[in-house]
Amino acid sequence: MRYYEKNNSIKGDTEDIRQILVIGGGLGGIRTALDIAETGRNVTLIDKAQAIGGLMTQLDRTFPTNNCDLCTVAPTLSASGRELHIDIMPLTQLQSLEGEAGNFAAEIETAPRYIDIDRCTSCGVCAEKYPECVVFKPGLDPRAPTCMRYPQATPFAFAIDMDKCTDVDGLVNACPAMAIIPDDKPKTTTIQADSIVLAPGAELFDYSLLDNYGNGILKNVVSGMEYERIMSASGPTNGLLQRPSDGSQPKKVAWIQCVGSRDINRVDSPYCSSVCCMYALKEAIVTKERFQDDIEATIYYMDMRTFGKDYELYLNRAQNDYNVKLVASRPHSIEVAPGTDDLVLLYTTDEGNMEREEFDMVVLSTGFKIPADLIALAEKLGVELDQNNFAKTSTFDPVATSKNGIYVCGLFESPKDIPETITQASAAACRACEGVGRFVQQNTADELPMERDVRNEDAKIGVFICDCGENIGGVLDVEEIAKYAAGLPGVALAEVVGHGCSSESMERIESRITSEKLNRVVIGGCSPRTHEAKFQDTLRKAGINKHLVDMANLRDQNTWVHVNQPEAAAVKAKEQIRMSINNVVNARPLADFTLPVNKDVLVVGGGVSGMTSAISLADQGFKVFLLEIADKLGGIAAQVRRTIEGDDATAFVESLVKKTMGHENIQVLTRAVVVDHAGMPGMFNTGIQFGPRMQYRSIKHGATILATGALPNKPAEYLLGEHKAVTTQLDFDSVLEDAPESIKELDNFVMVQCVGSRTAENPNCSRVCCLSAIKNALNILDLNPEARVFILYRDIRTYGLYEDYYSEARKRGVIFARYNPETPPRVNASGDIIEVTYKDQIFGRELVIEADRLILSTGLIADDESTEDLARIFHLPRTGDGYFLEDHIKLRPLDLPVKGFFVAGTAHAPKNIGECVTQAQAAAGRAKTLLAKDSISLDGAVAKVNNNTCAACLICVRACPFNVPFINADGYSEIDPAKCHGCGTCASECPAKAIQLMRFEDDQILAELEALLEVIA
Amino acid sequence: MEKSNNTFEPVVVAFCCHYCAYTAADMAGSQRIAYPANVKIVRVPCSGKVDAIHLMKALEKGADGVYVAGCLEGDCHFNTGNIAASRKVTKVKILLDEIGIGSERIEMFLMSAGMGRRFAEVATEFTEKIRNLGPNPVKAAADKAVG
Amino acid sequence: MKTQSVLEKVLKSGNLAVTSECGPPRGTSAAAVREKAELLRGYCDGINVTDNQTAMVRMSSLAACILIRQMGLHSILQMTTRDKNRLALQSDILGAYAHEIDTVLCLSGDHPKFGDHPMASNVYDLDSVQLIQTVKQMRDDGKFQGGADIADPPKMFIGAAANPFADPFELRVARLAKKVNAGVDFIQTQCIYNVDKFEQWMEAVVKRGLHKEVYIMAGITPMKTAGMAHYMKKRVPGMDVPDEVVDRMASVPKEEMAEEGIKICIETIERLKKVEGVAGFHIMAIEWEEKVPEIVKRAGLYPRPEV
Amino acid sequence: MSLKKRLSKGEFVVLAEMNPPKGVDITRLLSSARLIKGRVDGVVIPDMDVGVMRMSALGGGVLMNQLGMEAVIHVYGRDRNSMAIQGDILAAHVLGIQNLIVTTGEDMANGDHPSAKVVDELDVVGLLSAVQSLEDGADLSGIALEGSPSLLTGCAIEAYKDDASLEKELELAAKKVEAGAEFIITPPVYDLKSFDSFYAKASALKVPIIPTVFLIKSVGVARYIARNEPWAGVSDDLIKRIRQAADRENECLKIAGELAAGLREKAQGVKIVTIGWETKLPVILDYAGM
Amino acid sequence: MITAERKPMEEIVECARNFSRVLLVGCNECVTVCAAGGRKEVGLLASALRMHFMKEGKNLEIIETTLERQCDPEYIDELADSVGQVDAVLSMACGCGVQEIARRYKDKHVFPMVNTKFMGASERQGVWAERCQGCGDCVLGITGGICPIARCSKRILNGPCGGSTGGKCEISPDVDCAWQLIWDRMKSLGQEDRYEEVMGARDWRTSRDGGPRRIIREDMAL
Repeated sequence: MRYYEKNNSIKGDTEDIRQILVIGGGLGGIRTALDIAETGRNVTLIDKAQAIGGLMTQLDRTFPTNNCDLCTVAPTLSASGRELHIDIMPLTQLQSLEGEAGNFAAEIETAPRYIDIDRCTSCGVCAEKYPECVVFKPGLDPRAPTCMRYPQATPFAFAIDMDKCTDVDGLVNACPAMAIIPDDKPKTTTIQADSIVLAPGAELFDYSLLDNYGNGILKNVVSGMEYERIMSASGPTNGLLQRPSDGSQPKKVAWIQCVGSRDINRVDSPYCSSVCCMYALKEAIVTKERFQDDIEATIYYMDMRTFGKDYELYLNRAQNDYNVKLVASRPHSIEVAPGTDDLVLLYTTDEGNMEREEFDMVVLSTGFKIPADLIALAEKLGVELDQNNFAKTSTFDPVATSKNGIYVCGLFESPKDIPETITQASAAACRACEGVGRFVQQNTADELPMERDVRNEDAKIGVFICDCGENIGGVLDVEEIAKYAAGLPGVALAEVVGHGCSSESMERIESRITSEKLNRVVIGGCSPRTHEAKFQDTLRKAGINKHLVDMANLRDQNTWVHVNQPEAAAVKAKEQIRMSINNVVNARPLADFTLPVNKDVLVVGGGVSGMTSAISLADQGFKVFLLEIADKLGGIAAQVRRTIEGDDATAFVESLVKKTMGHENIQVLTRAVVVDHAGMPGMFNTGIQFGPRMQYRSIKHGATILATGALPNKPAEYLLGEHKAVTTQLDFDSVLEDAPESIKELDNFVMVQCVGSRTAENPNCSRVCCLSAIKNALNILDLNPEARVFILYRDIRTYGLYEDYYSEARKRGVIFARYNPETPPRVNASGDIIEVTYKDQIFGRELVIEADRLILSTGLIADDESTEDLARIFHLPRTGDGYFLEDHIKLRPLDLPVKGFFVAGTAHAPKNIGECVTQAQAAAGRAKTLLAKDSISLDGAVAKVNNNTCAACLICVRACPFNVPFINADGYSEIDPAKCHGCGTCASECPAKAIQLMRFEDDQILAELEALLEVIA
Repeated sequence: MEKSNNTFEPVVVAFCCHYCAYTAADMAGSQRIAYPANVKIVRVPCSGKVDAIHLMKALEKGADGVYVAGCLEGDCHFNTGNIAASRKVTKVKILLDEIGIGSERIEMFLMSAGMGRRFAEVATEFTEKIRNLGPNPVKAAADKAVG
Repeated sequence: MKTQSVLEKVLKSGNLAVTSECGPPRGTSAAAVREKAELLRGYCDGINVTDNQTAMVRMSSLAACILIRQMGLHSILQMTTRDKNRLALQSDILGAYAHEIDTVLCLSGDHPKFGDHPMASNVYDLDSVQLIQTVKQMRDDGKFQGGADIADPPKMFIGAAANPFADPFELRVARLAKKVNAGVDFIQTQCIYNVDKFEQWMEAVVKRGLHKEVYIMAGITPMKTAGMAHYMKKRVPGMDVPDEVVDRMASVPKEEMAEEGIKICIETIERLKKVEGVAGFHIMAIEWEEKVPEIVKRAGLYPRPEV
Repeated sequence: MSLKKRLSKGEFVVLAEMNPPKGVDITRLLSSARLIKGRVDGVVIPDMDVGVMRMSALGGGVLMNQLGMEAVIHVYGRDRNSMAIQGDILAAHVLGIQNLIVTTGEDMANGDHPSAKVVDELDVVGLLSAVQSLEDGADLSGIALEGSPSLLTGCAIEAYKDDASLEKELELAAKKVEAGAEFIITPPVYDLKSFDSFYAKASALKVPIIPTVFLIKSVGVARYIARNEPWAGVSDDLIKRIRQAADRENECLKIAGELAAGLREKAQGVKIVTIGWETKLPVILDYAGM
Repeated sequence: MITAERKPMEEIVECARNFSRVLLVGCNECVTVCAAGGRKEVGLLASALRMHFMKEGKNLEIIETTLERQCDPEYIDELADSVGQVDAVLSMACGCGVQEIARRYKDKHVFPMVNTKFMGASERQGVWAERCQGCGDCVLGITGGICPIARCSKRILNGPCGGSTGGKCEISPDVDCAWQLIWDRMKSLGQEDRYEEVMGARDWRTSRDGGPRRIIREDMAL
C-alpha cells in the first residue's frame, strides 16, 4: 500500500493515468475502492480522518451475529492495504471539482499529520507523554486506552493536533523514531478522475440539542454509539459496563428510539434512520447476554423496524430468549430522580395512560444527520440533494447522483445499515467503472522478492504471539507463552506482537523474517480461517513460501472459550504452539497453479435483478447466459405497476426486457432448468435443460449470479380467494392502474398488514408491504379523495426516506390503527361488503368497519422449490425460510459461500424494485472483480501421488468425490492439480500411502499429535 | 498436561474439518460458549482427510479420546468426505474393540459451520464420557510401568 | 437288453415301473436296513439306497445295497460325486456289480454346507453327467475312465436324477438331453407337487423325443404334515410346492393330515399315469417306508409284474 | 442378434439415444457408447434434434457401427429434399446402417439456426413410402436401382395432451404403419399405469411399441414437466420422491431404471433418453436390470 | 489378483506375544490393492499391536516396512538388515510372500498376518469376489466367460444342478448360480445350441491335484 501524504507520486504523470476517486473511507468507501481495484482500475480513496474505517470501527459488535466488529472488518481493511491499485489518502478532503464525467479534475487537500508516517512505529510514547496532543475522537473519553482509533488502524500511525500542543519541543524529542514534523504543512493536489464515488457517510445526531432529554448534561444519558464504546473491549472502560456518573454497573437501562429521527417538531429530521431499532436491540441483547438477570433492558419505540433479512428473528430472540422489554411509546422527557444520578422516563402509553419509570442509565438511539461539510461538498461537486440533504438519486438508477459520472453509496444516499451500504458500494463501484478502461495488470510476482529455497535449511522458526488486546492477553500471559516457545527446538525467536494483524505487526514480522533469516513462522493468534491468507502474504513478501506459516488459534479456540480456566488455557496454549511448530517444521514450500478464467457469466433468473446484472455485465463486453424458467422475462416486477415514488414500473421492466433481448452479448434461454454443475470459480460448467423439448446444454462460465426471485405470498386468510372484495396489495396495484373509475364508487378501504409475514410459518418481515400499502392508500386518495382508508398494522416500517410517504398518508387522513398479533382483525363477509373487526388500542375496544375492499399486505415468500433445488445442485446454503444465505451477512452480502457465486434481488431477501436494481448492479460488480483477472491462482494444497509407491489400485479413482484421479498411461494414479479440490479423501483412502495432501501431509498431522501428546505419554 | 493424583483430566483430540466443525469451533469462540480445555483441535480440510492411522496414532501416543467432526450429512463441502470419515471411524472402532482399548474412545460427530453451541456441547459431553471411562489403558499401563 | 437289471426289464416290458427308497441308518445296524427293505418287498422293482443324503454321514450306500441284495431284493446304488473321486467311484461300481447290484443312480449330491459336515472338502472330481459317461464307458466299452480295459465289465443299468422344477426352467429339458447324450438309461425325477409344471416339462421332453431314449420315472413323496409341505416349499432347494398343495394340507385337522398327504400322492400318480412319457414312479417315502405298500396298492400299481 | 431379428422374434429391445457432437470431437460420443456396448440393442442417433446444428445422424450412426453397435438413425424432411434423403438412405445402407426412425422434424425456432430454410418436401408418410419404394427397388421417380437397400424402419408418435389428440396421433400412426413403419417409438412415459391405457389403444397398430424413458435429471425438471405438461404423467409423488432422496441424482437414475424395468413387462422395448447425461446410462441400465 | 484379509487380532497377538522386536512387512502388490496388507494396513496393525502390548505393560518394538513385492527374492533381500535386528517377521503378504521370507531367512520365525483368500476381481469399491481357482486348463472360452470351477459351489462342469433357484445357488441366495450366468450369457451370444454338448471329465493334473506346479519358461530361464 502506498500513502500519499508527502509527495503525491500520482502528480506529474497524471496525464495517462485514468482513475476513479472515492471520497470517504468508511466501510462503503473501502468496499467501493476494493471492488474498483480488483477489476484492475486505479482508485484513490480519500478520507478526512487520520485512518480509514468510518463508523463501524467504533462499534462493539454487530448484529445479528453479535460478532466483534474489529475481527470482521480488519481483514477487509488490510485487504485494501494489500491492493496495489489503491492509493489511500487520509486527512484529505476535496477542495473543488472541475470537468465532467470521464475527465474530472479534483483538487484535494491533505491536512498535516505532523508525523512522518513512514517513520512512526506507533510505539505510543507520544500518546503516553503528551496525550493532549494526539488526535483521537471516538466516543466518551478520547484518551483511553490507546489513541489509535481502533487497534488495527490503517494506516497504523498516530496524528498530532498541533493546536493543542503546548510543549512542541518536548513532543518532538519524546518520539524515539524522530517522526514528529512540527512544521508539517497542508498539501494540495489535483487528481484526474474518470468518475467519482461519494461515500462520505453521515454524522450521528447530536442529542445535546434536545432539552427534553437533558441537553447532553445528564451524565447517565448516552448515545447508542457511546454505549457501544463503553461496551467495547477497546473502549474507554476496557469493556466494563460502567455508568458515567459514578462508574457503577447499571441494573436498569432504557433505550429511547427515534432520537433525531422521525421528528419534525424538535429537530428537522422527518426520515427514519433505518438502523437504530436493530442497534438498540443488539445493545440490549449483548447487555443481557453479559449480565443476564443482573440487568434489566427496556426499549421505548414508535415502530419496531426490523425489516432486514432475518432481522425479525433477532427481534424475537431479544424478546423471547433475552427478555428484553419493549414498550411502544416515545418518552417525552427524561428527568433526574431527586437526590440520585438515576433517571426518570415520562411517557404515555398507546392507551393514553401517563407513566413514569426509573432507570440507572438511558441510551438514546440517535439517528443519522447529514453534516454541514457534506452539504458544502455536494455544492462543490454540483450534486443535488433532497430536502433532507441526502444525495438525490432515482428509483431505477439508485446509485447515480444528479451529476453524470458521480455516484453515491452508503449513508449519504439515505440512512441504511452495513450490508446495504456494502451492497450500494459494490453497485457504485460497478457503475463508476463503466466506461473506465482497465489497466494492464501488473505482474505482482515481479514486485515480490524471489522465494528463498529453504528446503535444505535447518528449521529456524519465528513464533509470534498476538495478545489481540484483551482477547488473548486478558486470559493468557502472552510473554510467558513466548518465553516458553523460545525454548522449543527449532525456534529461532519468539516474541509478542500485540495485534498481529495490524499493519505495524505485519511489517515487523516481515522484517524479522528477513533479518533473522527465518524459514518457518508460527502465529499464535486468531483463526487461520480469517487470517491465514494475510500472514501467508507477509511470508511471501519476506521472500519465503507462503505455506511455511501455521496459526495456533489461541483466541477463538482457547481464550474465548476457556476464559474461566486461565491455567488450563495456558497449558492448552503451549500445546497449541507446540502443535503449530511441529506442523510447520514438516511443511514444505508449495507452488500455486494458475488457470485461465472463462469470462462468460451465467445469470439464473430473468426478473429485474437478473436482467439488470446481465445488462451491466454485457455492456462491459462479458458474454452472459441468462436463464429464465418461465417462457418470458420479467419476473415478479412485471406485476408491479408503479413504485411508491410514482415511477412507471411497467415501462421500466419493458425497457429492460427489450434491452436484454436485443443485447448482442446476452443469450436468453427461457423455459430453462439447471440440472447439473461442476467446476470451480473461473471455470464452471453448468448443465441446463431448456425450451419446449427440454434440450440439454452445457454452459461454461466463470461466474454465476443467482437472481431467481421470490414469490408473492397468498395465504388462505381473511377470505383471500374466497370473496371478491378481498385482494392483495400486488393485485390491487393493477386495479388502481386499469380500473381507476371503480375506486371512485367505493367508500371504505381496509388494509391489513403482516398477513402471512411475521408469523410462526413465515417469521420474517416482507419489507415491501408497508410501502405498497401506503403507496396504494395514497393512490386511492388521489382517485377518490372522499374515500376512507384504514391501515391495520403491527409496526409501520417505512424505513429511511420512505417515512415521508407515511407522514403524507397520515396528513391526508389515512387511518392507521395498530393491532396486537394476539388479537388480529377478524373478517366477516356480508354480501358485497366485508365487515372488519379489530381491537383499537386507543379506544381500548373493538371497532367494526364495513369495508368495500379489504386489501391484504401479503408480501413475499421465498421460492422454496427453486432455491432448494439450486442450493443442492450448486452446493449453496439457504436460510431457514428458503432464501439463499450469503457468505457473510454483514460484510459480504452479495457473495455466496461458494466462490464465484453471487446473489441479487429477492432470491436474497424481500426488497423493492430499486433495491433489486442496486443489488443486481452490485452483484454484477462483484462478478466483474472475479472476471477481471485473466487467470486464477489455485492453491498448491492439492493431492499428490508418489509414483514409486502407487499400486494403481483404483481406490482413489473410486473414492474421489469429484472423479479427479485416473490411472495414466504410465500405470499410476494421476491427480490434476487444477481439478483437485483438496479434500484429501484419496490420501486417507490410499492403501499404499502413495498420496499426500499437500499442506496437510500425514507427517504434519502426526507431528502435531506428537507435539500434543509427547509430554503426556 | 500436569496430572494430579486424584483427578483425571482426559486429553481429547478433535479432528475438525475446516468448513464446518472448525468453523463451528470458531463460532463457539465468538459466541464465548465455554467447553473443556481438554479438547485439542487438529484442523483438516475435510473430515474425509482423516486417516484411520491418525486416529490410532492419537490413541497410541496417549490421547484418552479422539473424535472426528465433519459437516452435516449432505452438507459436506466436498460432497461425501464426511461419509468416508464415518466409515473409517467405524473401522477403527472395531479394531479398538479387538485390541481391548474400547471403541467408545473414538466417535464421529456431524455439525454445521453455524453450530457453535453444538460444538461446545459435543466437546463437553465427549470429554465427560471419556472422563467417566478413565484414562486410556495404553497410557495408564505406561504410567504404571514408569511409576 | 443292456443289463440284467430287473428295473430295466420292467421298463422294457412297457409296464409302469415302481422304485422306492430307503436311507441307511446313521449307525452300524444291519437290522435297521433289513427292516426297512423288508417293508418294500413285493411292492417295487428296485430300492434306491441313498448316498450320504443331505450331506449327512450314514452307513455307506454300497454296504446297505449289499445287505438288501442279500435279502433277494433289488437294490439301486445311489452314487454322489461329492465325496469320492473317480477312482473310488469306479472301484465301488466294480464292487457293487460283484455283489450282483446292477443298477446305479448317478448324482452330484447336496452341497456339504447343508449337512453335518459343512467343513468337509467337496470332491467333485466328476459331476453327475460325467459319472454317467464313466459308468457307460465301463459297461459298453469295458474301459475305465483312465482308458485301461476292464476284465468282466460291470453291466450297470444307469440312472440319473432330473429336476423339472429348478431354474433356469428353459434349461431343464436341455439338461435332460445332456444326460441322455452322456448315456443315461432311466431318470428319476424330483418329487412332483406342481403337476402342471411337470406336464409342461414332459411335453417338451416328448416333443424332443427324449422319452424314447430314456425311461422317465416320476418322483413321488407323500407328505406327512402341513409343516412338511411348508418346509419343502420354503427350504428345499429346487423344490416346487404350489400354494394350493400347502393349503390343502393345512386345511385338514392334524390327525387327518397323513391321510390327506397320501391322497394327494395317489391323485398325482393317477394323473401322471396319463402323461405321455411317464414310464414309472419313484416313491420316496422318507422315513415313512411303511406307507409305500399302501400307496402302491391304492394307486393300482400292485402287484408288481413278474419279469 | 440384430434389432430386426429381436423385434421379429418378439424379444424385448433396449435402445439408448445419443446425440452426435456439435463439432468434430467425437471422444465423448464414443466413450459414452462404449460404456453401454453389449448392454443395449441399438443406439438411436437423432439428426440435429430440436433444430440444433450438429454432426449428422448418418455420421453418428456409422461411428456406432464401427464400434460394433447397431445404430438407429433419425430421418426426416425438414432439412433435406427428396433427392438428398434418398441418397442418404442408400448411403446409410451401404455404410452398414440397418435401422431408421422416420420422424417429424422439429421446429427450428428453438434451435440455434432459427433463420435456416425449412425444406419439408416429404412428410413422414411420404418419407416412409420413399423408403418402401427404395427397398422395393425403385426411387421416387420410379427408376430401378442397382441393388436396393433393406432397412428396419420405425416411426414415432408425438406427445398428446388428451384423448382427442391421442386419437389423432394414433390415426396418423396407422397411416405410418400402412406406409411401412415397422415399429413405433412413443413419447416419454413417466407413469406405467397411464402407459397401460395408451398401450391398450396403440397395440391395435400391430407393430412393436417402444416407449421412451426420458431421464428426469432434477426435481426442478420434474416440476417443470409437471407444470408445463400436466398430461405427461409426472406425479406429485414422483417429485416428492426425488425431493426426499438423499442422493437426488441417483434417485433420478433409479426412477428411469425402474420405469424401463416396468416397461419390460408391458412393451416390446424401451428407448432411454438421457440428453447430456449419456455417461449415466450404465447406472440406469443397472437399475433396470438390463 | 490375489485377495486376502487380515487375520483376527487375537491370532496376530499370539504370534507376536513371545517377541520383543518384530519386523512387520507389507507388500505393495495384490494385498495393497485389496487393502489387506499395504503400507496403510502395516501402519494400522503396527499401531494396534503396540497399543495392545503397551496395555499389558509390554513394549513391543515394531519395524514397519513394505516391499514392492514379497514374492521375488531380490525384494526380499532388501530386508536383510532389518531382519537381523528382530526376533520374528510378521508378513502381511499373501502366502507366497510369507514363504519367500521364510525361505530366505531360515533362522527367523515368520508369521502370516493375513489369510490369503482367492484370486478375485473387485466387484466395486470394498467388494472382492472369487473368479479363478488357477486350475491350469481354462474353459472360459466354452462357458461364456464365466468359470464353473471357481463360481459353481460344486464345481459342476455340466450344470446347473437341481438346486438352482431364481438364478441363485442352493448354498445361499447371495451366491449367483454360475450356470444360470453361463446360460444367460450363452443365450445372449446365440450359443444355446452348444449347451447340450457334454463336457467330459477333466484332467485335474493341471490343477493342484498334479502336485505343486511350476511354470518353466525355457526361453527366459537363465
